Formats: sequence, C-alpha cells, structure tokens
Amino acid sequence: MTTIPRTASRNDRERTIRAAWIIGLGLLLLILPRLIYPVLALDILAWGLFAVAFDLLFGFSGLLSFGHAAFWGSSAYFTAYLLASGQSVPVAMLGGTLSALVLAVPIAYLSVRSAGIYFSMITLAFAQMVYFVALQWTDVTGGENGLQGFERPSLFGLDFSNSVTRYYFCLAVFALGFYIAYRTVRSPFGQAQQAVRDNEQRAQSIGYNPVRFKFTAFMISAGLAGLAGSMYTFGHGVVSLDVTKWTTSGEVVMMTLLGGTATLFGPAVGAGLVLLLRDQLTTSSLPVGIVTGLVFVVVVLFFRAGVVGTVQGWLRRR
Amino acid sequence: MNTQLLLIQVFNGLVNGAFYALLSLGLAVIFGMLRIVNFMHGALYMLGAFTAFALGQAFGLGFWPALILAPLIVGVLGMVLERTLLSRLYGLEPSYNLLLTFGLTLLTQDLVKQVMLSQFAVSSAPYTTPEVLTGVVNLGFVVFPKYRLFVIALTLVICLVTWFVIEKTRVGAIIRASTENPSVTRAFGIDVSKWVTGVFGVGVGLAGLAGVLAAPIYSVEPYMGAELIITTFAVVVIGGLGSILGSVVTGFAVGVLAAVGAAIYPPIANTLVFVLMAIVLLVRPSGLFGLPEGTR
Amino acid sequence: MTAQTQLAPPIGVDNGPSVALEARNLIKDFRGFRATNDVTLDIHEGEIHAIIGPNGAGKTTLFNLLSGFLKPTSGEVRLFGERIDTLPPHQIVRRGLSRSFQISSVFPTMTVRENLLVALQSRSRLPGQFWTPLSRLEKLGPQADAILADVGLADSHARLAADLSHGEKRQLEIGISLTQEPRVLLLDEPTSGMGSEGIDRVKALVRQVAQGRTVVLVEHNMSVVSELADRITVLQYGSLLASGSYDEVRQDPRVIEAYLGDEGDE
Amino acid sequence: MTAPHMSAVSTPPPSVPPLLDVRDLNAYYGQSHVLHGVNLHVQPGEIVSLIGRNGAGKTTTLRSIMGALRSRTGSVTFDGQDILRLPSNRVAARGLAWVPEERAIMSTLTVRENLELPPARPGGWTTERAYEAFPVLRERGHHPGSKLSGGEQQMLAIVRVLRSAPRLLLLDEPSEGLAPVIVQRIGDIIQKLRTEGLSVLLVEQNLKFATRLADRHYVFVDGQIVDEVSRADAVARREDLLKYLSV
Amino acid sequence: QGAKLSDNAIKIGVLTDLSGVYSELSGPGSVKAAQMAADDFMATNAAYKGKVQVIGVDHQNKADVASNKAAEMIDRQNVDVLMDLPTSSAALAASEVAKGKKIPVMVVTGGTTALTNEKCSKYTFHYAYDNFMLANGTGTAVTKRGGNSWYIIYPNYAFGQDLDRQMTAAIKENGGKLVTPSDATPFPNTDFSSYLLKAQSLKPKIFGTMQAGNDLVNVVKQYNEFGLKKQGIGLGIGLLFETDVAALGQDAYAGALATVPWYWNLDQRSRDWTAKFEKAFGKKPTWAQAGVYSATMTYLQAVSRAKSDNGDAVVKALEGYRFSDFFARSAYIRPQDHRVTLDVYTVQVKAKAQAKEAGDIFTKVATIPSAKAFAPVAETKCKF
Ligand SMILES: Nc1ncnc2c1ncn2[C@@H]1O[C@H](COP(=O)(O)OP(=O)(O)OP(=O)(O)O)[C@@H](O)[C@H]1O
Ligand SMILES: Nc1ncnc2c1ncn2[C@@H]1O[C@H](COP(=O)(O)OP(=O)(O)OP(=O)(O)O)[C@@H](O)[C@H]1O
Ligand SMILES: [Mg+2]
Ligand SMILES: [Mg+2]
Repeated sequence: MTTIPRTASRNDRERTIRAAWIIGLGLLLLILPRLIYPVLALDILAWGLFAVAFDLLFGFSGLLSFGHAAFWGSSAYFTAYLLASGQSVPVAMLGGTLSALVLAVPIAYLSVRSAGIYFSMITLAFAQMVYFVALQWTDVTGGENGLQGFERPSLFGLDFSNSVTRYYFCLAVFALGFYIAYRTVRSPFGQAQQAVRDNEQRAQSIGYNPVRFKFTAFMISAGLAGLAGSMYTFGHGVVSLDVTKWTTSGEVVMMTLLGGTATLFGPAVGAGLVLLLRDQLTTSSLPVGIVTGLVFVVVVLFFRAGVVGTVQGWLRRR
Repeated sequence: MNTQLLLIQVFNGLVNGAFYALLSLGLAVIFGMLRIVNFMHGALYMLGAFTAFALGQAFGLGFWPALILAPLIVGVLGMVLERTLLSRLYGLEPSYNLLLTFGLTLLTQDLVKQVMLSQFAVSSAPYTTPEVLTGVVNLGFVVFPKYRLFVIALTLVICLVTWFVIEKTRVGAIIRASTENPSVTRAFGIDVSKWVTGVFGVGVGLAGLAGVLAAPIYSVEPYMGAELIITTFAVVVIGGLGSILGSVVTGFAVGVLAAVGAAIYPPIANTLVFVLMAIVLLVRPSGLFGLPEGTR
Repeated sequence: MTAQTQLAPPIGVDNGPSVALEARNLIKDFRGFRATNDVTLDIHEGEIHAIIGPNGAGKTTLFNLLSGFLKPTSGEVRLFGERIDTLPPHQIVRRGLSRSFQISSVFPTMTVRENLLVALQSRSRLPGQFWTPLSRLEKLGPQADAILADVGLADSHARLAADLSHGEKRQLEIGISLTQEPRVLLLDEPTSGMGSEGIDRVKALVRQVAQGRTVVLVEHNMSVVSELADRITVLQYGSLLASGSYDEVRQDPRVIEAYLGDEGDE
Repeated sequence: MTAPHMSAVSTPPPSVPPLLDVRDLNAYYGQSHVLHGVNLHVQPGEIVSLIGRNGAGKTTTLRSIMGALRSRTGSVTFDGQDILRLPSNRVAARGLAWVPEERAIMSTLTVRENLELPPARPGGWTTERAYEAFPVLRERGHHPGSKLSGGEQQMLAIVRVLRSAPRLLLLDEPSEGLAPVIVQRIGDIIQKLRTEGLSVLLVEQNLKFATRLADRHYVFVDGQIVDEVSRADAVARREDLLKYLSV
Repeated sequence: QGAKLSDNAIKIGVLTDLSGVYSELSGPGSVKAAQMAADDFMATNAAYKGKVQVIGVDHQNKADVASNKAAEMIDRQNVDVLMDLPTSSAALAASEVAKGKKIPVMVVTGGTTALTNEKCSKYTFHYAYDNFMLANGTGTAVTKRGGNSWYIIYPNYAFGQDLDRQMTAAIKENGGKLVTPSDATPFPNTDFSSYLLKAQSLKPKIFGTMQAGNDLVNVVKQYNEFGLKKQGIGLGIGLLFETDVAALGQDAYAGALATVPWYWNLDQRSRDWTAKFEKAFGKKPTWAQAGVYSATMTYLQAVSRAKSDNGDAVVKALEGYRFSDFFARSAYIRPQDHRVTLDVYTVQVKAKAQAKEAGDIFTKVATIPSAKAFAPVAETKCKF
C-alpha cells in the first residue's frame, strides 16, 4: 500500500467539510438580516470577525491574548473620530484599522517574547493602559459619555442610514477579513505557526524564527481585530468605554471558545450565539452574569471543542 | 512632596499592599503549586467579605468569629469547586483553567448580587469595624486608624507562616510534583488529588481572609473583587508567577509605589502598576523573583 | 589572546584537511557551575566525529553551544570560518548546521508526515507567505516520504507524533534533522532508545548522510562509535580529556577509568 | 515476519506462588488496541526482562501494571491480590515501583527534592545512600531537576524510587543514555538489590545488559508475547533473539 | 377622543438596567413605576383605556446594546417613547437613535449635562436631575448654612470634573472658599485614606465628595473610619441615592448633606404615592423610580393634549409646558434645551435613632426653587 492516497482522501474529506461550512454559513449570513434585526446582524459580523482575529493568535499560535480589546477599541474610537471629522466610510475604516496596527507594533514587540500566562498578563496590562487613556482622554473618546452622532456619509449611492445597506457593506468587509484569516491559516505560514506553537525549540532548530512568526501572527490578528472594531463603530454609530474594557477582551475569548477554537469558522459562530443570547437577555430579568457565566463553565467543561469543533469531530468520525 | 506626606503615603500604601500581598500570596500558592490561574480569586475575596456580612446577619456573629469562619467556608467552597470542576481540566492547557474561573467569576458575582438583593435587600452590604479596633492611633507623624495597623500586622504574620510551610517543608515539593506529572507522582504512592484539593483550599481561604479583612473598610458589594483581581494579577506577574516570596514582597511594594505615585501624579494611579509590570517583564521576563522560563 | 589559541592551527592552511566547524576556548557557566571548560575543537570537513564522555561531561551543552541554543560565556564558534556563536539558532541552521536532540523533540499535534513537511518547508521560501495556498506544500511530499522510509516510519506516516512510542519518536527525531540537508549535522545520541534494528538503520543512514557532509555525534553505544567514527573526542568535567581514533582512545587508561569500564575490552 | 505468533506461551507451573501474575492483559490507547492478551509472571527475587522492537508494547505493559494507563482488561495480581482496579498510589503502597522511560524528573523540583519525593518507608534508601551510589547527584543537589544531563536524570530516576523500599521494581530502559561505566554500576546495583529480596521487571533494548541481569526474557512482537527464553538458553539462542529484534 | 395613535396604541419603552449595578435604584422598579403611570392614566382617561403598554428592556449598561435595543423597539415594536436610561453613554446612544427616528426620549436616571448641551436633541427631554443641579444645590445650601470652608475630591473623569466645577462655583458665589484646590482621585478607586488624612490636617468645615456609587460608599466608610465626623468635619455629597445609604446603614451618613429631586417622605402627597408604589412593588421607591412615574405621566398627558402619539406633535405639546405633580413641583419644560426644571431639595441624612420608620432617612434642609435649581437657560450650548 502506498502512503499518499490515504493522506489525500483524508484531505478530501476535510476539504468537503470545510466547503460545506463555508457555503452553509455564507448563505446564512446572506439572509441574516431577514431573520433577525439588521443592527444585531451587523453586530454579529463585527464581533464575529473580532473573534476570528483573536483566534488567529489563540487557536493557531497558542497565544491567549487577554488584551485584544485594545485593538478593537482603538480602531472603534479612531473610526468614530474620522467619521466625525467628515471622512468617508472606507477612509475611516482604514484609518481605524491602521490605528490598531500602529498600536499593535509596540505591544506585539514587547509581548511575543513571553509565553503562556505571562503573555496573557502582559497583553492585559497594555489593554488596561489603553483603557485608562481612553477614560481620561475625553476630547477624543468622550470619556464615559462615549461618542455618538457622527455622520456615515453615503458612498456610491449607498445610503448608510439604512441598516440593511450597512449590513451588506459590512458583509463584504467581513468576507475580506475572513478570507485573510483563512489564507493565513491554510498556508505554509499557518503551518509554520502551528509548528512554533507545538514546539518552539524544535521549530528554531529547523530554521524558523519563533519571534518573527508570533509577531507576524500578532500583527495580522490585531489588524483584523481593528478592522472588526471599525465595522462595529460603523454599524452602531456609537462608541463607549466598553470597547477598551477588559471585559470585552474576556467576551471575545468566550465567543471563540463557545464556537470552537482553531476551527476558523467557530469563533464567528460563537460570536453569533453569544450576541443572540445577550439579546434574549435584554427582555428578561435573569442576570446576564449568571447566564453567561454558566454557559462559559459548561462549554469549558464539556464542549472544549466548541460548537463547530464538536460538530466537525462528529462529521469526521463518520 | 515633603517627607511627612511621603511617610503618610507609604503607610497608606502598606495597607493596600497588605491586601495585594494576601491576594497575590493565595494566587501564587495556587499557581506555583497547581499551575491554575485562578481568575476567580477576586470573586472569592468578595465572597469572604460577603460571608462575614451574612454570618453577622444570619447568626449575629461578629468580626472575630467571621475572621476564622469565613475563610474556612470560602476554603471549603474552593475545595468543592476544585474537586467537581477544576480537576476535570488537569493536563490541559492552563488557559482552560483561566477561562473556567473567568466564567465562575461572572456566575459568583451575580449570584451573590441576587442573594444580597433578595435576602438582605441591599446592593452593597454594610459592615463595621470591630469595637476594639475602632478609633485612631497617633503615630507622631500621622493619626492612623487602629484597624489598618491590625491589617498590616496580621497580613505579615499570615504571609510568613505560609511561606514557611511551603518553602521549608516537603509540602511544596509534593504539590509541585503533583501538578507537573500527576500520574508518576501518584505512582510514587502519593495521593495527588488529596494534596491538590487541600492546597487549593488554602490558597482560596487566603482570598476569603483578605475579604473579611476588607469588609470593615471597603464597600462590600458583588463586584468588589473584579477590578482588584486585575491589579493583583499584575502584582503576581511582577513578583514572578508562583513565587511565594515574590508575591508578598511585590504586594507590599506595589501598594506603596502606587500610593506614592498617585500622590505625585494622580492620573497615573490606576495605570502605574501596569506600567511597572511592562517594565519589569522587559527587563526580567519571568518577574522579579521568578525563576527563568523552563526551570519551573 | 591566550597561548592556547595560538596553538590551534590557523584556518585555511592548505596542508591538512579543511575545517568545517571549530570551537575556540569555549566556556559555559551555569550559575557558578562550569559545564564547558575551555574547549577548543576542530571538526574536519567530511569526517564523522564522535564525542563521548561520562554522563554530565558537557556533551549536550557543547552541542547547544555549537548550534546556538546556548550562548557561550566566552569563546567562539566558527562554521566554515564564519563566526556563529552570536547568531540565534534559526540563523545557524540556515548557514548549514543542523542538529538532533537527545530528548526527542517533535511537533506533537501534527502527524508524522506533517512533521517532516513543515521541517522541509522551512528551507523553501514558502513559510513567510500567508497568501500561498497550502497545497503548494505537496511538492515536498516525495522528499518527506523518502525520509520516512529511511528512518523506518513509512507505516506510521499518518499517526500523530504524540502517539508514537519512545523509540519511534527517536526515529522521527532523526528524520527531522535530516530534512535540513545540512553541511554539518550534529546528532545527540541518535541510537538511544532504539532497538538493534533501529541502530543498524541509523548506522547505515549516518554513513549515507556522511557522503560529502560532516557529522558529529554523541554516543554511548560503543559499537556505533567504533564502526562509524573517524575521530573521537572524549570530554570529562567539561574539558577535553583525549582525542584520536577509536583504538587510540579505548586504550587510554583515563578514558577507561572515567568512561568505558570493561566495555572496551570486548 | 519469521517468528511464529504463539497465542499463549507455556510457562512451567511455578512452585512458589508468583509475586506478580499478569493474565490475558489487553490495553488500549483510545481506539487503538495495543496489548493483545499478555501473560507473564515474576517470581519473588527474580529478574525478568521484556524485549522487543520499538513500539512492540513493552512500555505499555509496565504502564498497565502500574495503573498509569487505565483502559485495560485482564487480571494483574500482585502478591496474591488483584491490583488492576487500584489507583496507582495504592498500587505503589503495596510495594511496586516504576521508573518510566521518560524518567519523569520533576523540573520544578531540585534534585534533592526529587530524590525525597516518594514517601520514605522502612528499609528504603536514604538520601545519603543514593548520593553514595551516584556522587554526581550530591554535587547537583540544589539544581533544578530539569537541568541535569540526560544520564544524570536516569540515575536520579532509578535511585529515587528505591526510597519507598519496593518489592518489585518496574524498570523501563534503565541503561538508555548512560555511559558504559554507569551501565555497569547500575547492573551491580540491581544485582545487589536482588540479594536484598527485590524483584525486577525490566524493559531493555540493550541485549547485552539484559542477558547479563535477567533470569528470564519475554519477547514482545506487536503487543503479544511470542517467546520466553531462560537465562540458560539465552546464550545458545542469541541468534533467535536478535532475529526477533530486527525485521 | 379621536386621538391619532400609531398602530392604535401608545407603547412606552423603559430602557433600563434590569440586572446590573443600577437595577436596584431604577431597574424593575422603574418598569413598575411606568406601568403604574400607564394604569393611572388609563383609569382617568377613558379614551385611552387599554391602549397604553409598557415594555421593559435591559440595556445591560452598554451603549451598544442600548442603541440596538432602542432602534429595534422603535422599528419592530413601534415603541412611541423611551424612558429612564441610566448610564450616560447608554442615554446618549439611545437619544441619538431616537433622534433619527423622531421618537421622544425622557431621560430620568442618566445624569450627564451633555443631554441638554452639546449632545441635546429635539426629541430628548432630561427629567429629574443632572450634575449641575446636584453640585449647585449642595454647594449653595451647605455654604449658606455656614459650611463655608471646603475640601473637595472628585473622580477623575468627566462626570466628576463637571460636578467639581459647578460646586466650586456655587461655593464661591455664596461666600465660601476652598481650603485647597480640589483633588482628582483615580477612578474607580477603593482607598481614599490619603485624601481623608489630608482633610484631617487641613480641617475644612466640609469634606465634599463627588464620588458616586461604590466609590461613594468607600469614601463614606473611610470617612467614618478615620473619625472625621468626630473632628468636626462635615460631609457634603454630590450624588446620593437612597440605595447608597442602605449600603452602609444610615448612621454612617448621619449629618451628611446632599441634593435630591425628591424623596418619599417629602410630604403627604409623596407619602400617598409611595404607599401605592410600595403596595405594588413591595419596596419604597427611590427618587429615580418616582421620576419615571412622573415622566411617564407627563408624556401621556402630552399625548392626550396633542391627540396624537406622533413624536413631533408630542414634543410640541411638551415644550414650554408647566405642571406640578407629586414628584415634580413647579415644573417647567424649557423649550430651548428640553431641561425639565423642578423644585429640588437639599437634605440631611438622619441618624437611625431619629428615624420614625424604616427608610426614613432624609430631613429637608432647603428647597431650591425650580427656576434656580438648574443651569440657567442662557448658558446652554444646545442647538436643535
Ligand atoms: N541549563 C543548565 N543549568 C545548570 N546546569 C546545567 C544546565 N545544563 C546542563 N547542566 C549541567 O551541566 C552538565 C553537563 O550537562 P550535559 O547535558 O551537557 O551532559 P552530557 O555530557 O550531555 O551528559 P549525558 O551523557 O548524560 O547526556 C551536567 O552536570 C548538567 O547537570
Ligand atoms: N499515547 C499513545 N497514544 C496512542 N498510541 C500509543 C501511545 N503510546 C504508545 N502508543 C503506541 O502503542 C504501541 C506500543 O507502544 P509502547 O510504548 O508500549 O512500545 P515500546 O515497546 O515501549 O516501544 P519503545 O521501545 O519504542 O519504547 C506503539 O505502536 C505506540 O505507537
Ligand atoms: Mg547529553
Ligand atoms: Mg518503551
């Protein structure tokens, strides 16, 4: 028996499963604003991309950032600031993303040298600094009042005051962001990233520079988180201090985990579930913390592979 | 800033530092021994304070019985959680522990909130200083509340005892082995789970103790541990994850530095500890007292 | 410059074999403990050079110094004349020096074949490219399969590296080091944990690899050393104890006392 | 494959009840079935070796006996008592000790702490005695365990378990990575321990070492025992043994 | 009769914090208060019988959730007005959304003055209280009563800075002085000992704190611990809710002065309403909850005057309206900035021994008339 066919058939099956996910979720996203309130759908896109970005670092590089709110938040503020100063939507979103990237350079540079819990803590520390800056730099951030009421000028005849139009515009942005994430993971780079995660010493001994890979992964992740943050601002038309708070960093971890880490689609699915749950809770007096806390605990204990991971594992076994 | 003000700030800092030290000591015991990043520590601190309050409401117990009972209750609760939940995650990435305890934090906070509201009809619980410790002492340069001096002293004693038990007896070695390689340690004839549960209980009990100590001077409310835990994590990281000595020394030091720093330039007060942490990690990636990566 | 440095033959002198790898007065201290003590060593191009010595003599430490995983406290390492002791390990690999580890070091969540693919890929220009599809890697497949056959893991190619038995991991370990097609290959106890079949395979493999390359190996198995090594260096307490051919070394009473016991006289 | 697969190996009925008796042992890693009906026994004071190619299932057998691997069926009796269901700390308490192939030196403990980790029992080795056997450990006493050289770790792993005075020692490749002199010294120590009443079940790749020490050898192929060779036969059947170990 | 109602119903959306930190002072109690107002309104206006509905939604104190829910309630549930809105950022976010959809908003529990200044909206009305009123009230009343030397601390963010500015101005205007410039404290903060020690050495007559919520509880707890009261240093508080007093026990606050728009024990009318509320909800109302009742009633009466629930029509009916109810006395809705002005009260916290019943915590010290209680209309930065 030759060895190649077995591998190939395994890859074929993987490919089929992946294609099924993409098509299924893609269709769902296309009709989403008909199923739920469009602004909520928009939220799902933004948080979904945020979670995918986060997982690029957590799931595929093994680096649990507890400070991704810094990138999401800085981009959210910056986008709002640009929109308020009359820039067009694409410029504002690009500007926001860029701000996240710029912020990420020193943070990534300083944090990727540490591993494990140290990494989590140092990212958290930087995010806290960003939070306190946001709290006190009221001229730009509006402090605890937040920012609202900025223009979203229409583009090529697209009227962005309509939330459905906004949704489809963001869907395109989401698709772009997701494609970047997908490409990154399913590439030689992604493979090397996994090697570095698995065994840094070995990776080094075969010629990989672990710091460089982690740094690049961090930058891509932060950039996508920034893109997501700008989508969020654009979608909502409001920004508040919450965007840089540590709870936001925690939430994105929860979404990722719930959906399934290192599954690419999982985090986005998780984001959708969390937001739908949160939306349900607005009309009940059930404390948000009790419900989300419980979900978190149950997922970590019993569905570590997350929703997508569990389903995928089940598909693969058949 | 004149010397008197400086001295005053140092003293204030020592009080805050005592809480940092006690909390980070508990965290260090748990992390250093069990490799669990106990995000729940802040919630358990809150639970200590709340238990002291509830004991008073329900059984009329005062501060002193609560000082013994509340940490015990919190410790036992911790052991139950460890047995039923955390133990399922051993051998996995430490991040899962972090995530589980994060979830438990949300859960505990809001549960306590519900209980406070429904049982005691308050959103933040009243608690007062024990009779013998009310009032102030004139220290010459400043008039300082007796109770705060008591907090500093008691914390020092507790830290010393804990340090001695862990560093100077076999306990520490057994626990560290149990976490590093439970199956082999068990094969040596050591009942790993018993030890692990016990240590977790002690670490968590320390958080409960800090909570009781905090009840007379800080607002007792469901989220009282939430911000504090973030700062405490920074303290632990500066000291070197898992270093008992490191956590205690840095706890007090950060308390003092933050107080002095806040007096010089108030806006930095909340960020100072994180700035410190970033600097320390750059110079010594494993913290001030931590052993270099790979040796632990 | 100490007197010792001047004793070492100058580089690039025409007479005598050319030097592939050289260590000059290497010293490594660990918190007051000297694990490598003033080691000066030339590895000639094309030779198979064995390093032996008691446990804790500093063999692995020396490998770590040569391959950049440890920075020397003092002294120099040169690879084909270029100084490399200041370089990080991944850059040393790119300059043609690859190593294996005494304690197997593999990528546990990848399959055996993926372990080799990812190692092979590092030598291509692909890894920095996150825009390239993964399928491009398949062109490295035949190379990976060849190595798998060489180390005897062809049947296990689809298993996760984490699930291998101890000896199988040792085989994979060697396989990964081979992917780099290095000019100088350092093997740290390549046959430890292997059965006699595996040992034979490693012997054959080293001979084959040594064609046109330089191999340095640390070994405790004297049959391997005697069969393969052109030259042998003996370390003790971090210092050079003796060097020469197998027959020379095995006669040396100090080597017998410190290392061989009655092993040599079989 | 030239060797015939025997489903059950005939062992002469022991006159004394065996110290360790393994019957029909099957073991699994998740879905994969690794041991297929292993039968073996160790008599009091005996040294028995398991030999076989890489991946044959030797380590798995030791892990199964010790209870470090839980998914298995069959029976394992030690000193007349069934130990299959016991957690491994209780197994250890009955007098079994195991030196795993990966040595399992605790990196967070110093050498001395490692050495003093197992509970001391009467008749067990003292720290002093361990240091005398391997003086290098004394020198390294306060270093973290992970910083030892490979061979030093091996020495530490072996003397460590002697602290709790085991009656049966499970040794997984004790000679691996050791200098020839040290291999000889370990052989001497094992011989000495035997005279003190210790039994040993040994997994070895080093045939020379195994044949010098062991009274009997079990040969593993693909998770089964296919042959049993006594010390007396070992020299004569050396060629046979070598054949089992190569393809 | 003949009112034009969209989908033949008036829907009141109470957007509040149902489970978080503000749920006790507004939350479910606010929803109940709005429902009571709706019931009372329907009982007296036969034409609207069965046509007023109240929907309570939890914004979880998040601005994004508030904006989502505001939009969704308006678009999907045809809500005609939004009520309550604790948390400034949530209030501003909802106000922004409602502006685009021309739906009136009555902010009761959110306190930022931005609502009637740079962030004002043609459709948003600010009820009950705001930062200016709190600071101005306490500063003026206390200074007038002889508390003329102050040391003030405030949390270092916009809300605190605002309060500090207003209060300092009020003190100076009434002939008082600060013994030292105000200190900004970190936010959030648990330990205030250094400021208390400073107060101890400076010996002002009044220690003014602009902290709110848990920070306030910490300040007061430590104020007692350091024995400042015994040293003759009084306590002046910016924002004080009934729930803050419950958190420490009344005695801890005894003697402290604060400004409130209402309290249940104000007079017979208030007590009567309180009795009704307590019967329905099981607890005494906070002033925020009473404010929601009043705001809801005011809105409904505007609808009945306008004979329509159309946003523009209702806004017109509200602007310039003068009224007086159990909560809002001599109230006036300023057309220029939509500030609803009303009489407010400077109160002193009673010692437990003086309380006649549970929850009897305030004594009125001064009434600040509607016209003087809030920032003068000339100063508003609002441009609709
Ligand atoms: N990072 C370190 N810190 C402290 N001591 C170390 C460190 N690494 C190695 N050592 C010590 O240095 C000495 C040499 O170790 P090394 O691993 O080089 O020995 P070796 O010759 O390879 O031995 P073996 O044949 O047993 O593998 C040993 O005594 C070891 O304890
Ligand atoms: N953790 C594991 N998960 C899955 N399969 C495993 C695992 N460990 C070992 N195996 C497989 O079980 C079989 C027996 O392994 P075992 O470790 O018992 O072999 P061994 O005889 O000790 O070999 P070696 O001489 O290489 O140590 C091998 O095929 C191995 O690949
Ligand atoms: Mg070595
Ligand atoms: Mg084995």
